[in-house]
Amino acid sequence: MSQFMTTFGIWLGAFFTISIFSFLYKDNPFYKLAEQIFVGLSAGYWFIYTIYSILIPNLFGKILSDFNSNIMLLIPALLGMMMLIRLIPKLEWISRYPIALVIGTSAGISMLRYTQSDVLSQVAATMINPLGMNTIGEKIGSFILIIGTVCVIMYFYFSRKQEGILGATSKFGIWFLMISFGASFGYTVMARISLLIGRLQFLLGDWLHIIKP
Amino acid sequence: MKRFLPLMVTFFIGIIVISSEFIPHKPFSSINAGLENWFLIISGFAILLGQISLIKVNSNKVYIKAENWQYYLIGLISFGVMVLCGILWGTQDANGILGSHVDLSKWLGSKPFVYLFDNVYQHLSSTMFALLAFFIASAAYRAFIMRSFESNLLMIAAVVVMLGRTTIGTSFTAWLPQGWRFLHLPDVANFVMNYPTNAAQRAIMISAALGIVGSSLRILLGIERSYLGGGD
Amino acid sequence: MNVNKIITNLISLLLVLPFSLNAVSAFVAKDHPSDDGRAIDLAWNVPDEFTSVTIEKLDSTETWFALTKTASTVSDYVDNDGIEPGLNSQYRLIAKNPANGDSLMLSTQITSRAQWFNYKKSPLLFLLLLLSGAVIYYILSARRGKELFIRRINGLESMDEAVGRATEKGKPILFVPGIGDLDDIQTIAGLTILSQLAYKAATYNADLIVPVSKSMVLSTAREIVKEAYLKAGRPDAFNPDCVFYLTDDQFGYVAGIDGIMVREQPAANFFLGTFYAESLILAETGFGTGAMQTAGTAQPHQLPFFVVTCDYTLIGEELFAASAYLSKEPNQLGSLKGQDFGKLFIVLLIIIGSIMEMSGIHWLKNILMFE
Amino acid sequence: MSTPKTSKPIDRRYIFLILLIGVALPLIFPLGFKSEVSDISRQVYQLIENTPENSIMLMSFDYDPATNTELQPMAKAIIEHAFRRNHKIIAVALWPQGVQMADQAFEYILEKYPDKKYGIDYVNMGFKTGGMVTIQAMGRNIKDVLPKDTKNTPFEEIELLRNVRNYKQIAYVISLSAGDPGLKQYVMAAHDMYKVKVSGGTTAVSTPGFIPYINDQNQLYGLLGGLKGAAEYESMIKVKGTATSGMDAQSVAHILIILFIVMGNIRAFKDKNQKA
Repeated sequence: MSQFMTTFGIWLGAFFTISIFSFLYKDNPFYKLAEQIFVGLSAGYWFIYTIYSILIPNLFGKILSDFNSNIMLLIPALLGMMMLIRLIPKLEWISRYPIALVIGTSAGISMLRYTQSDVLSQVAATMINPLGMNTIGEKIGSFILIIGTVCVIMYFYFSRKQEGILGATSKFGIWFLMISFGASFGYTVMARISLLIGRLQFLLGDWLHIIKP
Repeated sequence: MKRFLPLMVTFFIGIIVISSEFIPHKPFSSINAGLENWFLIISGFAILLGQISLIKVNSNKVYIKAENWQYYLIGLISFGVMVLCGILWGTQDANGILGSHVDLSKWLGSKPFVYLFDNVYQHLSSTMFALLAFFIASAAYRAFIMRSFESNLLMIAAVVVMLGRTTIGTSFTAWLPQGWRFLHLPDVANFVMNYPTNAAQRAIMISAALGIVGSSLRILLGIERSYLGGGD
Repeated sequence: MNVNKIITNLISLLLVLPFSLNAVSAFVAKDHPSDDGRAIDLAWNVPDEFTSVTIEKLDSTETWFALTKTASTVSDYVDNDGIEPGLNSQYRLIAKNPANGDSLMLSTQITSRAQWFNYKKSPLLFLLLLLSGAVIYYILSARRGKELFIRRINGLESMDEAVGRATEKGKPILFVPGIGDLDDIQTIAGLTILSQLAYKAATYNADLIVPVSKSMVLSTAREIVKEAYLKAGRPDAFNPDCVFYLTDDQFGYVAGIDGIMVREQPAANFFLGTFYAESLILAETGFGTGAMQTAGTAQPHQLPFFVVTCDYTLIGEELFAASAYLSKEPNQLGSLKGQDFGKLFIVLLIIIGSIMEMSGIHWLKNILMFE
Repeated sequence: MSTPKTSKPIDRRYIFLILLIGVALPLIFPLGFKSEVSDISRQVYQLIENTPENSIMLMSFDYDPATNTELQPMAKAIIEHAFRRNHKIIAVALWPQGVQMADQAFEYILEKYPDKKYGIDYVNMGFKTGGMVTIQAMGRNIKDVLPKDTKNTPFEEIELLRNVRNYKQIAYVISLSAGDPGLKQYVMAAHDMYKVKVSGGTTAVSTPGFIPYINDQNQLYGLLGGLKGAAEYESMIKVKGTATSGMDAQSVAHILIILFIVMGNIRAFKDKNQKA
């Protein structure tokens, strides 16, 4: 019987694959079906995932196995319940406390993380000596890197009109942005085509056996 | 009061988080990791709110027989089936309340939850992802038009990098002698990626980080407070 | 700048001092600086004649076990295994010379301590204080009535146009806050723009659709929209189900939104928040329905897709500047001015740093890369 | 920043259809474009080619079905090459679903090499959490980290592992990696700490990040980057696998997209002339 279920599974996969692809032609009952099954199934999946992989190991498991040393975990548990109190319209305001806590934490942590890794590290990485590079290409490139970084930062300068020196640098900055957008786009094409190849290999191979999987 | 106290909570938590970064001594050293774990737990509870919203909105559509209501009913059923399978027979690594039910798993080839995941969910997910291949083609057709100096830069950079990463692109310039190596397409593509592209991305990151610092500060100081909603 | 130099110089001096022990033949244990008391630095310097050096530690059962074995006679080692603050650790060094049978044993002991300040992070603290100081300073000066200018941000001019179109056509406006949760400032920035958008939509009587993928975002977004309708004086027009949850799953969420786009045919789409691979799927589907599209994210890798498919794109910091731009409130404008000060400082730092690197002076870069 | 739209675009669905056919046909009828083998891919080949017969290698499957297309052909090609050279393979996985990816790859290659025996020529030790810590721990004692294989056979009873204690008995490590933990952690823990030769493959997207490790310290012995790397490996071991046909499809798709850009420009040019 298992063999049948394996084959059935492949047919299920093929059916849903084609249903999603059919959206490219136009919206149709097959897509609608696949879409709603996808939304429902994945919502269910994440619900179960949250219980088994987040709440049990991080909260219930710890509290049940060693209550005394995990007593602090009752606080987030309580805050979690306060979130759920939203369901009673009159008591909605109670959920502001967990939200305030979460947002305060996020704001604090973001300030630290972004200043460290996106400001300090990136600034340090841009302090380079182009003259010390090995090839002509690297030398020119490194100069471009420094100038480009500075110009694009100046493009984001908000509190002055973009004219004069600021106008020139931010114009330059836009050129760098354009090159970077084009290049990143071109760079990603290959990876995205691989995804389609993968799907077609499943359809033509595992399902139809036209090609050897 | 209903707004003032939560704002104080935000402010104090933010200050504690920031200062514990610089204090290796107990108890500050473990505060940030602890708070991130708290976030997981709070959002773990909160996920129920989402599920209830989904059930409510969908069942409402089914109830009033809105357009396409049949599909929303199917959505509800899929949700229920997935949750039931997970609760009753468990996931790949965890057992459900009925244990792991070996016979059923043997017949299906895996647990029901995993079977649905492998044969339905995964295919839906990777096909949705694969739509990108088509959209990247149609976007390229429409967007990379020579129109102004800026759009020329956009297009040329895209074409050079695309060509530089394929077999065919490589062969275009393979005849160039060794001394002209810097004009070989793969090398040009690498140059574009390593320097101008890197510069722009770096600058986006740096200035966005400043924006994040500014926004975070506004949040901590209570200037940006729309997230708390209304009331006094 | 001068103050910065002096401070950083001082700090680097402090940090280098404990390690200048090259002069005498010795085996020294020192508490690892700037940590939580869970590491000990060992350093040794023995005569060149020895060819093997073994460092041993006394464990809780009173037996010696080898930590490391090396051939270098001048070296160091960081022991971070099983060290607790306040715990005494004993070490010994055994150096051997098989050629003449000489051997040498040195021993030392130390109690590790947790420190109250992590000096390694002082550049971070300095920068944070500088940026926050600048932001707060300009906020205060804006409050005192100083006029602050803000340049035009194209992407945000679209909002009135979008609401106008939606009202005219009788079609809804779609707002997508992305797949980030509330722990992501981009999501919060997106939601701040939602509050302005919802206010306009309420004023002009346009419908709003806000599908979300995280429950916490659901609660927050709903509060925000409700508040906006209240502010616009139309609380009765607020429909709580216009903000609804689809699924936590990245592509499940996209599948759902794609369906909404082709069926509801919104007049305008807003994608503001954290986006990953789904950016292009959303924007291309939206383009297919002919909606006017505005996007904004700080994810550098997704920006190209938004730029080529949307009518307006908020790039990186523009997303965070949006609330200041839209509200024109002095508090907000002041903080923007503070961020601009940060930019100038960073540009200067990059230029000075690069010039220093070119002239072979490396301490500034080294300090920044301390960790 | 704004990008104005051009007038009356042609129906996108033609583009979708052409792309679909353009990608599907080469998969069914491979064209066999010659792909120039890059230096970094050749280094991987030479590592396996130059390692003596009967050596033992550790192969880590650090990916899941999402990156199947790019990494599975690498796995198959490397296993085939190693079997030809009579190397013995210890398979592990730092990603949970890597275990089944390994099983599928072995199953496929065994059809061609039916005399290779489980437990003697290859063994699947299953999934291990912990990433970097796990890799480090294997440097001290592999048996502690991998006490049993996926069939629950204890370490001691597996013929292949009889003389394996730590990395000293492992000739080289191959990690096929779609992210963290994976190749990067092997470079940092297995190579940098225990000086084992490490090589492997990654997706096209993450390839550039690994190039700096291919240096004169040989932190990484070559690298297979994406489908292209896999196709190059297939051509070096003279096998026409899914990567070769996939690469054909990839190349056709690239030409098509560039043609689309050209067509888009021609149309825009015509539009402009008509208006003028």
